[in-house]
Amino acid sequence: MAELTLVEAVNLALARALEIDPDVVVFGEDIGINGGVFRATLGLQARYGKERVMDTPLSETLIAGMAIGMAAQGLKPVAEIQFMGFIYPTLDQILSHAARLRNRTRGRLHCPMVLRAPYGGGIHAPEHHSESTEALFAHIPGLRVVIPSSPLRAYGLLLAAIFDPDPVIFLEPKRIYRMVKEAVADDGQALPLDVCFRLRDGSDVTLVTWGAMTHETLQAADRLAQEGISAEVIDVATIKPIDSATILESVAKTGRCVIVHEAARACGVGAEIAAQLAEHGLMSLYAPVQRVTGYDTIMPLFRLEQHYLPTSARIVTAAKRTLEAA
Amino acid sequence: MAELTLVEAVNLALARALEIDPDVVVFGEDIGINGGVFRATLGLQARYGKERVMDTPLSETLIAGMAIGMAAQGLKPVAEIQFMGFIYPTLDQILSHAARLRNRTRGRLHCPMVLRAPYGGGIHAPEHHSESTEALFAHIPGLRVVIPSSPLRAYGLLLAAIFDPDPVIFLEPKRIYRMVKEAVADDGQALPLDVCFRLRDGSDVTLVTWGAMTHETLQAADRLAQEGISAEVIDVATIKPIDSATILESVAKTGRCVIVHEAARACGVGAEIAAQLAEHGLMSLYAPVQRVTGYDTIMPLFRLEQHYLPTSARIVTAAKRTLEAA
Amino acid sequence: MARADSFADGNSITPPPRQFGQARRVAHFEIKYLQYLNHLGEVAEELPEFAQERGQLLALYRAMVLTRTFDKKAIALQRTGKLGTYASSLGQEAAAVGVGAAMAKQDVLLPAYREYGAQFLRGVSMTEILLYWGGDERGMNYGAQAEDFPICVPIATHAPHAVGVAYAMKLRGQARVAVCALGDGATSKGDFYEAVNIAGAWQLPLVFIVNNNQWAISVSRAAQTRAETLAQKAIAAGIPGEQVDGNDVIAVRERVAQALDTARHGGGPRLIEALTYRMGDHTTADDASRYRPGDEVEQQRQYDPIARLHKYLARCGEWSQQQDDALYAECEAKVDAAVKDYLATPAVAPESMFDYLYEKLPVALRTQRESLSSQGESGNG
Amino acid sequence: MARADSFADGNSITPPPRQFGQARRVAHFEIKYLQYLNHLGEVAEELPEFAQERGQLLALYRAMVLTRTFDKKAIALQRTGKLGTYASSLGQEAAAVGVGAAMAKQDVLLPAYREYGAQFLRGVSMTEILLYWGGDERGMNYGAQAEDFPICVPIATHAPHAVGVAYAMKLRGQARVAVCALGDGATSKGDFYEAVNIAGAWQLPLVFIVNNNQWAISVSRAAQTRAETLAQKAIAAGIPGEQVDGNDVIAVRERVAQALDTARHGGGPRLIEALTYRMGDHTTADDASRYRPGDEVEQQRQYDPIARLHKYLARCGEWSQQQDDALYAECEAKVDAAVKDYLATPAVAPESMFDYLYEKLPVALRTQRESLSSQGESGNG
Ligand SMILES: Cc1ncc(C[n+]2csc(CCOP(=O)(O)OP(=O)(O)O)c2C)c(N)n1
Ligand SMILES: Cc1ncc(C[n+]2csc(CCOP(=O)(O)OP(=O)(O)O)c2C)c(N)n1
Ligand SMILES: [Mg+2]
Ligand SMILES: [Mg+2]
Repeated sequence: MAELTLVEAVNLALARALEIDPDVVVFGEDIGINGGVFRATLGLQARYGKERVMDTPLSETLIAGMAIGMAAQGLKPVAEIQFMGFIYPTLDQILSHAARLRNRTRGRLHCPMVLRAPYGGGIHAPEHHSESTEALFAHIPGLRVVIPSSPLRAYGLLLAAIFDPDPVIFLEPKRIYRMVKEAVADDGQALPLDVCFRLRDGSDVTLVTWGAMTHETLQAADRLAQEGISAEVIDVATIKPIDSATILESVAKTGRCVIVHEAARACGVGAEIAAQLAEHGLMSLYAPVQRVTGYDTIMPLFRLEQHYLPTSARIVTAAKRTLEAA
Repeated sequence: MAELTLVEAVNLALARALEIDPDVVVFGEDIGINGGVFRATLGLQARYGKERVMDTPLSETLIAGMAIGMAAQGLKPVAEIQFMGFIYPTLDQILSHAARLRNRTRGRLHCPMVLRAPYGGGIHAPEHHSESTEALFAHIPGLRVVIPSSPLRAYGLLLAAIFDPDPVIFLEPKRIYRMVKEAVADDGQALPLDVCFRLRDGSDVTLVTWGAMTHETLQAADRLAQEGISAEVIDVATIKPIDSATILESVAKTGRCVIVHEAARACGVGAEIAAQLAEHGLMSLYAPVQRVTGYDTIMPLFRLEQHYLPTSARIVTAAKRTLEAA
Repeated sequence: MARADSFADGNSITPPPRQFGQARRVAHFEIKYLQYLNHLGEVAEELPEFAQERGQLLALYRAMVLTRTFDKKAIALQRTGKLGTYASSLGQEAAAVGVGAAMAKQDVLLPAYREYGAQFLRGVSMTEILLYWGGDERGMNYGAQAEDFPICVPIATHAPHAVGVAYAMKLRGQARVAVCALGDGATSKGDFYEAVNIAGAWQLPLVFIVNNNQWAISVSRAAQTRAETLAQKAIAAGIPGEQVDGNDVIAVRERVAQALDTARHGGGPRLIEALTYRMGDHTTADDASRYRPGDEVEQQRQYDPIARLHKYLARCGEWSQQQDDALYAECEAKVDAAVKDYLATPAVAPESMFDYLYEKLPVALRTQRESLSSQGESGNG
Repeated sequence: MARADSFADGNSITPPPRQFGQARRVAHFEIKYLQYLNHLGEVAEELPEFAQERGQLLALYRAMVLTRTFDKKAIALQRTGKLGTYASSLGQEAAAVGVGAAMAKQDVLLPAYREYGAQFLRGVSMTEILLYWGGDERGMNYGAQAEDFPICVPIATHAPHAVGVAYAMKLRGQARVAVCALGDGATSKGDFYEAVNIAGAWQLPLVFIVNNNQWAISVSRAAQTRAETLAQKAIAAGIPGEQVDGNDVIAVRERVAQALDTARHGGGPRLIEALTYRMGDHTTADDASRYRPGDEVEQQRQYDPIARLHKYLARCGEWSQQQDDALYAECEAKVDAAVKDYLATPAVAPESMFDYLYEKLPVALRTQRESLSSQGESGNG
């Protein structure tokens, strides 16, 4: 069983999908001979041919729209948007069509497509290359938005996304593309969508997060543990639809909740989680919910990005604040 | 002082702006001789000329992008998107450029543009003509999102938006375009942005809403009053950035909050408001926050739209639930 | 069309030409226009083979008459509050029927919203179209047409879908073609351009029909673009583009059939601009007299596609007034039956808005569905 | 170009042509290519007036040498960790310098990200460009260039901005022109098309420069589109389009000046495709050897824009090796000074991320700004 990074696990899942299902096609800008700018599609064109693994012209609207047409014909398109900063031209196609095709045709046509994009900051990238705007997609009915935070989950969730009969936005936290390795069995096994993953059990406070921030959050949990505070860590993974039951259950146990995300705070996905707590978990809350997030500013160019990104220190502070309040 | 409908007040504000400032230009699809499909721009081209009031080709991305270029040159463009369902191709321009121009040039260039669009359901319109996706824009740093809910506020807020030095998405609740008339003085006076409007004082429960739903919410407040329940009604008006202080203050007084919006619930703007309460208002809440919203489904075609849209009955029920919980 | 350019037909790059000389012509293009029957119903060009057969022409005629009969009825239904906003195809019947008649069953049509004439020929029922404009999603679940796309309201957004459909056909080696119909206004949108461009680059089995009815609501064809023809939009993509008289059903049928044949056999995409005219308001919610001179519409009446073919058939002595009356009566009856079905369609359950969102309703949405079921009293909180 | 079509130049609609005849040609177009100096530095075409003046040519030469010197230094800075990802303009200096030299001060440039040669001529400082790629927004606050747009990363999204800029100029009756530069890859994007189309429809003072360097990262020019030339993208918009040898600074300067002159005097927009070649990697984060044959790059060396003009100047006896050495030394010194300024630029305050978001920081954001100030310990909750 190979020890793989997250981006290698993505590559492996793509290869597995192409291997087992002739309906799978992979495309995007620079994903062919170049293997994608992060090498997520490395070697796929050589192995599966230019008909199934193809470079597109520089047309994001088209990439998304074309995937819809393919999906309606029963292909399983897996399209790459090179960076999340260039995903916005796809929004119309995703919202107006991909997410609606099944509903508007009462199931006659449906849309088993995946739109992959690396997202998030922290890699010293140029302007528009460090975006975390998952909340835009998380608001869209009919869609799934899935974010892996480890090599194993990248492999299993991507396979699940590809073989799911409905459209999935699959956001890959590029800051942790190569941060850790995990043994990943190439067994073609999908992980479940629509459920949170409990990464760590705890009893004093629930830390809820996803994507690259799981890293800082787990670090924070470690540091809290050192101070005798037991933090439960939940990786939401599917942020649309959200498995609030798991989160509510955890907070029912701990009575405290810190939500961590990299995206801007206002109307971020953290708001939805906090809202669920205010609606359905109010009586179990011992302390105000805390959100540790990016600021409601534009993600700064890289000189300041570390000031923008939540840190484990901030998470620890917020967690302690929930404990003080009690 | 003329008694005007909301759409007439929009028209009046546009005319006033064109009149007092030669830098104001108005454009969009069918806004010229046709006066816009809702007649919001009626007569403007005849009065202010084809150079300042112009029909564009059918290109929404362009409409938004062009506004940015004009704004950078010191014009005050007011662009119309015919229906919110066709606004999505503008998102890239709005998010990547309009909202960032000032920040990325450190103030050298800025973007005093307005993008107007009628939004919301309930008028028996065709597919894609009944959208309420204001949350997408409310997540974007650097942007303002403003929604009037009466003729007076339409006039005053639109003038404020046009003369604000930063970009504004101005969403017009088309269901109430002609629902009520109000006396509107054409005095060129802007209303303040970034603040909520308290439409009704109350002490038992706070009802927070915006847009066409203010109508159902005020109705609900009336019905509650008949049962001896005193509801405070807040029209958020500027949903980005949100004036949470006013909402928190009200809930500090009433201890109960019902948030009403037409948009889908998950990651809607109501989530942000509930989250603020969970963070900063927890100790004043006597009861779980309630959200009365559209479902997390696709806005159905018109046969079912009444089943989707929140009603005053639902609001009343939710308000009573907050009172039971206490 | 134009020079063999090594940039354009391979992955290798050769340097730009460097010889001495004056500004050289490196590419040239032309756009052609075709019409078979002129507006008087006279043969303007030797008729294509299919049009020598009476049966074929009559089938086209019938389809146009049915479409127009449907259209009138739909408008009447809207006026009496039994239908929502409706987009009429009055005057554009030939452009739609010609396309529908040229297509093979296994092809896929991606229509805008005025192609009823094509949709009916492909098996979409009149009842379905009425349900759609009647505000009911079931109108997009075409019972006898599994693969065609439903009507597309956000302009030109279906052009990229057509690319994906055509790609799937090509990948699977099928002898099928995707046909994407859109309006003159639609040609101003980036989606349209991106789709045409890649159809060229990838030589997809894809035919674009631009129904140039001279107006996009109140914005005239001239205001959309300075391009002399819309057919020349194809040049930007390096694919063939041409104009046909869109009110001449023979020309539409013939040129679309040609394009389909080429595309079906690996010859790549084509763009056909059908010159026609929107005789009615944009939709029932529109009032074209606000922006369009009445005499323009009057003048256009002489080019009517149905009258034209009728004249030709009559002149050939193949079609009596009696036969014509019978046809109209038959169409009326069909439309009436469809309207009856439409009006008798049982109401749709409100919960259905949850039932086709995903293949399986996510757990997270179950409570919402339940609260809708028990609505009214209990609210949707 | 092409017939006078009544659809295209007025608001009135006349019916499509109806005469008898064969498929008629209704429009035709051609694309021309121009080069003055061939790659050997020989005169391929009688030089335009400005190029008769030694001073003018030398100015172009200097600007190209400065740009290349800057480019080398920037790459070196990136390699040593003193700069972020950087996009080189190696090999494309003529296409940028020709544009910058042709533009008037009052015009507005909307660049992509390889037009340093044009930006420097317009007053953008090398320090600013370094700050930008060094991850600092202050690099877009051009001190000596108030109105030009900053570098644009999301491909082709600045084309609509150029439309707005040009519209403002036209509305105000100014004799100014907007110039939008973009790459071959950018021509596949809808934004580009929508902008070119409206520039035509509205006859805006707007010149599009397509820097066709044959690659969009790893995607070749041929893979972007089947169009034989990128210049013909203009035909879709009914505006003039042409090719120039983009490595011939004289041709670029001359044709852009012509286009500006036309546009400035109400003659409408133009699209110029400059044929050039990206000699380096896409950016410092790219490795072009993964996808591009080395011999292609080798072969392209002979077309180098700087060597070419140098040969011509030398042949004319107007430029000695000594002078050349002095020029290079002078450019090195300038670049070094800019680098020094760049490295010495004081750090930016983290709170600055709040300070240019809006004209006035909304009250709702004050707490966030404060929490950033007191960060570290207190968190940003
Ligand atoms: C993207 C988008 N923008 C605006 C609209 C509103 N709208 C509906 S039809 C129409 C005009 C379409 O013109 P054209 O493409 O010529 O088709 P026609 O209606 O003439 O058949 C407009 C602007 C829309 N449906 N979609
Ligand atoms: C909308 C968008 N999609 C993708 C990218 C990533 N990207 C950066 S440059 C580039 C290629 C651009 O090619 P071209 O327009 O030819 O310009 P060049 O880099 O060759 O100068 C791509 C795909 C981007 N910046 N913007
Ligand atoms: Mg039209
Ligand atoms: Mg390029």
